Amino acid sequence: MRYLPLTPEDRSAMLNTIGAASVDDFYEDVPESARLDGKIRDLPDHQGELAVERHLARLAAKNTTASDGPFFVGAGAYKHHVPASVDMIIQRSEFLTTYTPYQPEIAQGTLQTLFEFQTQVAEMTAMDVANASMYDGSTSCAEAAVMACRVTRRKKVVLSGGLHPHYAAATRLLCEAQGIEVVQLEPAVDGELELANHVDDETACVIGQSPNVFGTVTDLSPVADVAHEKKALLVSVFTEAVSLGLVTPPGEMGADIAVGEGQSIGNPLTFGGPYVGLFACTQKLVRQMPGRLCGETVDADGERGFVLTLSTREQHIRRDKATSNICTNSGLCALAFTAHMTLLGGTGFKQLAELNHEAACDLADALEAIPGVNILTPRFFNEFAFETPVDAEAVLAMLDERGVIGGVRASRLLPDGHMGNVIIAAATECTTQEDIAAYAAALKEVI
Amino acid sequence: MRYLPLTPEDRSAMLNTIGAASVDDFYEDVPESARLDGKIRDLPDHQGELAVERHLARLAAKNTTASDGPFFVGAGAYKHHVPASVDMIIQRSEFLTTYTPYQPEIAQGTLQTLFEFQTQVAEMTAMDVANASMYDGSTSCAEAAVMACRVTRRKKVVLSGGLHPHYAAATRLLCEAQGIEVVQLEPAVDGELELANHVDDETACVIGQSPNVFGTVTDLSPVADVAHEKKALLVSVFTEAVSLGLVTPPGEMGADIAVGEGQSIGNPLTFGGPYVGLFACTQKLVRQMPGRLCGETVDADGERGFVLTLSTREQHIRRDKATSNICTNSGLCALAFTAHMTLLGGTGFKQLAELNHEAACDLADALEAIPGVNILTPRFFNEFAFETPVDAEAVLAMLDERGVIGGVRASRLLPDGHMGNVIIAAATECTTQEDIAAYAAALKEVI
Amino acid sequence: MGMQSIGRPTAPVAANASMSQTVSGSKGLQQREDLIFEVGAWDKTGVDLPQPKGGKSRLGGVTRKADTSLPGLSEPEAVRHYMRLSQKNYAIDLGLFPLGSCTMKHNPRLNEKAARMPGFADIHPMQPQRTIQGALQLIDELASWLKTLTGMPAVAMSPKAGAHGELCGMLAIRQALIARGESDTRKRVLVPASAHGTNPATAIQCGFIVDEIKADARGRVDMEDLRGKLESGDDIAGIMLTNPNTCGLFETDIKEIADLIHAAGGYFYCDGANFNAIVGRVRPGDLGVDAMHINLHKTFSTPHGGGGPGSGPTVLSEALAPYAPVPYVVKDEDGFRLVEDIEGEASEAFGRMVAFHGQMGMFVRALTYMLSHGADGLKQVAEDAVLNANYVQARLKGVMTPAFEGYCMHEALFSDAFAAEGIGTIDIAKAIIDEGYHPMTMYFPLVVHGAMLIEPTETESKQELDRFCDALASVAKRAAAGDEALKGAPYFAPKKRLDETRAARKPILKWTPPTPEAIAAE
Amino acid sequence: MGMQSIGRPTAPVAANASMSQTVSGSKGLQQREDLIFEVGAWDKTGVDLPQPKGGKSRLGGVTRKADTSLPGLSEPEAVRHYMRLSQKNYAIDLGLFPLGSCTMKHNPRLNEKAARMPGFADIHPMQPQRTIQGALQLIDELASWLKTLTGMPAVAMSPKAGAHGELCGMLAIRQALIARGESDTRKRVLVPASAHGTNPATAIQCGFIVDEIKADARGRVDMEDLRGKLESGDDIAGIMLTNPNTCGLFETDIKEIADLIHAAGGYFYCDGANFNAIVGRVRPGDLGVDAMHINLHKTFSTPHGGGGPGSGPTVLSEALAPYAPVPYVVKDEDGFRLVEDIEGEASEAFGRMVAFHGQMGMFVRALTYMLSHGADGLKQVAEDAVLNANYVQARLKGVMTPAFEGYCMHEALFSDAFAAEGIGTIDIAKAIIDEGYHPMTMYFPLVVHGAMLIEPTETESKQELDRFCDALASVAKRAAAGDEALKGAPYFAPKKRLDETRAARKPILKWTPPTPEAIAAE
Ligand SMILES: Cc1ncc(COP(=O)(O)O)c(C=O)c1O
Ligand SMILES: Cc1ncc(COP(=O)(O)O)c(C=O)c1O
Repeated sequence: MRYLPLTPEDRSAMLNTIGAASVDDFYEDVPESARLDGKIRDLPDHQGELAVERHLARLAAKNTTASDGPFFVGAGAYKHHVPASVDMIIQRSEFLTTYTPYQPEIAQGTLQTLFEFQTQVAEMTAMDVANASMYDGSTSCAEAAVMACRVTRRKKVVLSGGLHPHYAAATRLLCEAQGIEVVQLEPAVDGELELANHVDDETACVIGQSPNVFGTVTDLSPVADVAHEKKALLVSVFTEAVSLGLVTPPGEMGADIAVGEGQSIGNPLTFGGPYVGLFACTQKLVRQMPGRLCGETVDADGERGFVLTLSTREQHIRRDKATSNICTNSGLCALAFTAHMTLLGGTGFKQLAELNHEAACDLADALEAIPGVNILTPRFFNEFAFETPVDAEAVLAMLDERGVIGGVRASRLLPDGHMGNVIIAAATECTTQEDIAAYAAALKEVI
Repeated sequence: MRYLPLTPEDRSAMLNTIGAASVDDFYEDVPESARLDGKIRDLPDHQGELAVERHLARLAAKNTTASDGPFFVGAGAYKHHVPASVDMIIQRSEFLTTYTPYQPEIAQGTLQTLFEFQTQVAEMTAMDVANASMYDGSTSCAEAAVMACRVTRRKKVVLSGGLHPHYAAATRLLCEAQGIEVVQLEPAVDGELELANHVDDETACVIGQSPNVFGTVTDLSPVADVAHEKKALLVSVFTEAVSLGLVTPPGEMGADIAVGEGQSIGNPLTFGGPYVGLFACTQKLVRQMPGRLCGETVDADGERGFVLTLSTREQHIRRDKATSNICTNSGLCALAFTAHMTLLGGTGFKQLAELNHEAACDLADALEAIPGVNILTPRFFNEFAFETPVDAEAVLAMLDERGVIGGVRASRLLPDGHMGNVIIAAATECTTQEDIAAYAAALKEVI
Repeated sequence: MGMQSIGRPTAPVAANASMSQTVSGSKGLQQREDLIFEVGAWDKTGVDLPQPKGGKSRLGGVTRKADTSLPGLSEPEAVRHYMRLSQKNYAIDLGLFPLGSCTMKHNPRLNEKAARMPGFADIHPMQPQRTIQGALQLIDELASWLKTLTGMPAVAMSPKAGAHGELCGMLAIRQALIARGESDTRKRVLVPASAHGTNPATAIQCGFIVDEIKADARGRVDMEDLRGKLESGDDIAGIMLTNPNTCGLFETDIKEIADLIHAAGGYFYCDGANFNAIVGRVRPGDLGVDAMHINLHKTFSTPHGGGGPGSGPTVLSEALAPYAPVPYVVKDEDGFRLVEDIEGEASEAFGRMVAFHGQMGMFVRALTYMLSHGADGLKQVAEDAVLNANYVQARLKGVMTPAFEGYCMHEALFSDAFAAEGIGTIDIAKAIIDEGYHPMTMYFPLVVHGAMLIEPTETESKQELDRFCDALASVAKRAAAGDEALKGAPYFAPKKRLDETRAARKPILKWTPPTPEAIAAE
Repeated sequence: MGMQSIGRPTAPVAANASMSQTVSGSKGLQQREDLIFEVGAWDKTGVDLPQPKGGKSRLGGVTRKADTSLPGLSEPEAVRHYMRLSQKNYAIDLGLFPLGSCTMKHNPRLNEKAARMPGFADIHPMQPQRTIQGALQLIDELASWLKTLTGMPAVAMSPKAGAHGELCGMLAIRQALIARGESDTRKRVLVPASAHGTNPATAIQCGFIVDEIKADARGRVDMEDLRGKLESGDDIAGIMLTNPNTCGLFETDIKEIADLIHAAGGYFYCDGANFNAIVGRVRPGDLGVDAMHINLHKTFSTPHGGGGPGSGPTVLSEALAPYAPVPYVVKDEDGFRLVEDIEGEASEAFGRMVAFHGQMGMFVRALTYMLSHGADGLKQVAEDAVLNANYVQARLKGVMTPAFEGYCMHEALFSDAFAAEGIGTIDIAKAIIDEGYHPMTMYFPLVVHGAMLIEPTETESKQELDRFCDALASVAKRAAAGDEALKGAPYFAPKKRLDETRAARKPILKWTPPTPEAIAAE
């Protein structure tokens, strides 16, 4: 067993020291009836690296990767290039194989990078403070909703018709469990501002998204104004972090809480996880925030150092009074995010956003030129929805046969959204002109 | 330029400090006629990671890998499994991005691993001492020949008919440049002992190989005895380091110098390089050895430490009196070798050798069963030569069409060896029963 | 301070005497490194992106006013920045990491290699299911390993970490109660005082009320107290019990507890964080458990990465299986399929917890680990983990105070009773840092005074355990003797003891540019 | 020594006072680590191999008598062993590595990623050429980059490192002389005193005789001396000249030198180790060079790996091209082809230097680097490398003694003249270690007393250069002031100064099991 250092001699020597006859002694508290004789059945025995690697390679080979051909799937996760140095950094033993920095004197590496991460996220979202990450965008959204209820002592949240349906589902689930009323607006490509018409004195917060699930970008300022009038909060959501380089960020729209998915920066697609939830808010809400926070302090010599702070919000100290039950978050993904942002810098980040937007514009131009294609998204960053006369599922299947993975059908996200013919397509810096041409050619054939 | 930290402001500030108008000032010593105006023509400008990675991925995709299907090519380089942790270890910044350990106080990591490497190689070859590595097996062989001449003050070396032809070529080249006579025995599958009949009083050394290029294993003791009688040295060569787990090692055959290729342990095939040359000899020849040596010592506090030693043999101190001109060797490949050996341990190493031998035996059994196949190698480890009625080049091409890469034709290594129908095939722990069955089935079809 | 000797040559002097400072701030191989905001430059970047063609825009004016003012670094500087920072971290790869309850075992490198296969790392959660059959098969294989190892009929794969798995289990219980029409009456959840903070927090997140149960003198659930709380049990939703528990002990009466809870009409949530102690030897399904999360980063060796990501697949009993959240993978004639909507076969599902399908990257690592160990290896894992913990307990019980009698399971728990007046658990922990080790878990569980919870895991050798025990024993002796020097520890760490109170009093949570005054002051 | 305080509580005491030792031998994050022969176990292994079936053998009794008695480690222990050892190394990734003549620049991580693509890492040098067209194309592309950058018509790709490239070039010269029938008469090779040791060593390896030429006051070839040596030039085989030379200076008279050598019937071998200073700005082909090796691990960023592997492609002039060694790649209608035999098109080849086709792994990295920089970037590389070196020279010339007047190229050379009596270059070098930097190249080139050769390379930022210069300046001032503490340096490194004399006197070159006596003695 290559991962088990104890030799048979070690084991008996240790049993000797302990004064036990065999390891069975340690399991005496296990009820007789639950003691297994021998190994668990129906499972193979241990295998060497070569055999295991071959098995996994076979499984991997059954999947089509986002780099195998023209690829336009977005809807909450995006195909971006991750610099090789980012992956090298997160594989560094001292980052990869350590734990939550409970002992700051020997965790300054993790803590300083978290402090850098928090600063970057706050700046990107134009918010006052950001935490050290959540599981992902959808759970951040749910936590934002319940946080808003704690802050306002109200029990009603309103979700826009453009909020990613998975985010809406995760939010509804947590809210309902806590007896919070959830108002879900009708699915709408361009309906974020509708939120303004659904704020009342019971409303804890309204949750809007820009770019939304259909790719529509919206300045939520009008919503913020109405919400604030009613002493409700605006939670501003994004699923494409790269958009923050170009699109009006939550902070500039008066958002009280900004949540989003950070995968696009530094993290591969990996079939949906692990990703990194971004969570930022205004200064005055800090003590109601969920999740870990890293703060600056000094050591016994007066030298600057960093520690986890405001833990009185957290479960390990506050238990049933905690702001959330989150413990492990997305530390390593946050490191990938912050390392990639450090490589980009403000300049590179903006340029990356511009390239994404241009790719999407080129794609839109190419598809728009095809008779029968109707682009539904009025304003977008790197993703948009369009309609064809043919059922979207059929269209995507036919595109697939032609080697083009053309996007996501709206009906998969919104089964009852009456959007059977709608496809949501995304383009990024990885999208080439050839990819776009291939998409247009294939689509022309199938509709 | 992502690898260049200087900003335009930095550059002008620095020019200021220096008192130069522009960088052109620094190039004033360049003859007018050789100064280029602008960039070098006919080369593309810089590209981003994504573009470069795509270009290389396209090239890589044009190659068939040793893991894509049944693969039986050996003849000096072998397909073995490299544990994932070995590659992780050699990618560690402190090993990957450092230099030759000239400053031992901050290079103990490299030095201690070299000391461990030398000890392992000495033990595996059953020799007294080993150096810190050479370029590869073939250059080690050439260096051994000229070293033998230095030691014996003689100018004649004899090469067996089973010595890998590339090794023979590299050795001949260096010897002839130094006015050393090279006697090359006729190619022979089982002719290593012939060396005994070609030692005279002018002979500095005889060079035999086991397993030899045809896979034949031979106990060279009789050759050693004759050589020693004539005060000549025996240089014992191997190209498959894994064989040392099972086959009689140079030290047990009375070799004075043992040289070989270490690629099989810890290093991928990589189309022939970088590999790691192993070089070992008897205690009394140490001061005539080429290459770097790591030795134990103590520091100012009396604590054990390691340093490069006996440098008076080397070019940087001895210049034209040096034992060799080698400077950079194969440090990182040696680290991969020593890390893999550390994972294997004596037990695992022997077991690995047994698995290789068994795979080759199974292959031989399967091929032997095919009418027309004649196995030429009488005794082998994991590689053997066989003959068919058909031209080997044609056979390999037909096997290739059937998805089997069946080995190397002897005529590629020995154009005038009159071995047109001979194929040299190797099997390792990576060879599966399915691979062997596929080989047998395909071969049956084509001969 | 070598400087002092300038001008008047002195004889060589000892290290600490002659050199305590350097000009660079670095010391030998230990590099000083400031924040990127201090070392980076605003116009620098470590990427080469093509120039945007410009001209096109479909943003409709919804554009950012102020560009992000973030510094960048070239690749050489960025790599160096993070390498230097990494030097200030402890890690399993450097030594024993005995953080109790966290199961910091070796992270096999094959796991990392497998997770990076493009077939897993470069696939999108929403691509056509035809194109991800390998991914769905992997999830299905991992699911069946988990079901077999736990002896449970169903598993929810999407929870993102242990606490999220707790949420999953408790929401399933809530849904079952809704189905029974008792969700409004049954709100009380029993939680031992020794429980991990996430347990009560989770119960509250699901709208339940927490009722704390006592521990007995043996560190197990106080059955008297439990029976009492169950007397009027018609408001009982269930119990959240960790087993082996956070004292590192197996809950002797676990089956009776399960029976009592079920008799009272409640469900049994088992916190599976400590599954490593029994994997391959005991199946929670045989103990009456209704739901249990498994921390893949603990029992199944996925790296914790300094704070995550985790992954918390949650196994469910027959009673709760119907309420499992979407999405999940099913296999039928034409391959594997994702069930994503709450309808048909999934009509009773309690909902969707998260976008997409869970922590695929962790699934790959965990399955790689399971295949590597196999049934025989996993049993050995549990036995060696328990053996190592008992060895540590045996080696230290002479100089420290074991919290409870008898053998432990995967972790050894001590109280600070042995320490002299004025020396606390924290001083012992910080002193261990100087000896080259990460401290044990401090002050948890709460039921033991100055608790020190030591979990070596099975991936430690006897030599390493001995070295650790020798070091801790010597620190313990110093603590017993009241060595005040302990209060100054750590001495050899990158930083001296950090002021956490100050950090919390006036939180500085991000870097802000120095004010002109501050700059002037320098 | 906190121990002393046992029993009598004392007030907290300062670090160096109270703690100078630990029980474990580790200190904070710095882990103690012994040799595998001391920590490993003979029956341990970190691999799981299938059990051999046994029974079959075709070894004919040629079997090993004594099994290798080597210790093994489980993967967790092995990983930890090497991670701990790595902590004792300096590296570019940690800071400036100004080792003159070694061009320690940043190693881009994309290079590593590309080299690990299975299409490059998992292909065999002897597989059918149909199956390796991508590999041959890559070699061909790299070759044309090298030819274009150097302005030379041919390149031999197989040399394994710089010194091997020197061998290649000198063997080509030897072959040309053979073709001219003058190989027996022309044996003399001129080599400057400042040359790297590999130059004279290589000449000798090729059967030539070395004739040393002087350097002039400007650190260049002394033209008088050269002319003198060429007077009776009919025994001249050629000259080996490094340019820019090892003093970091461009050989002003290089074209005249080339002409003189050619006129004398000899060839011009140029050592290209310092190509980084001129890449993209000057083509050696325009200087009359006949052969030049290029260290891919210097100019083209392949990692040096603590001692290699290197790679030394060698460009050749029209005069030498026909003698290029096999194998080489040619392109014809049906793709790329390897020329492996000395016949036909290659009938004049001087032979084969090595098994297979050279350092493919390094080729992939170097081409990745070239494509990343492009023609514009490579020019910038040279200019920034030279700018950085001149900046260092300018910042330090006030406190140290520049070896020569005027600007330098890619490296700044100082003598030890500024140091006080009794303080040597080595003391300054070791003191720089304490400041967190790798020392410069010491005592090379030989033509300068106590030479300190500083090559920062282009991948250093101004901030890092300033930090380094501040540190070195302070050390230089201490050296000038005769600070004896310098002789004790390094103080903060993993080891104090090591006794190299002792190591050479009675060499211990491998670990041997302690003798019974030794064990008893413990
Ligand atoms: C006993 C126990 N329960 C639950 C958790 C929470 O798991 P996670 O951190 O993965 O959310 C932990 C982890 O620390 C734990 O130790
Ligand atoms: C000037 C010079 N020539 C030749 C060499 C030898 O190159 P390599 O070490 O790659 O053999 C070096 C490397 O140190 C060098 O600096």
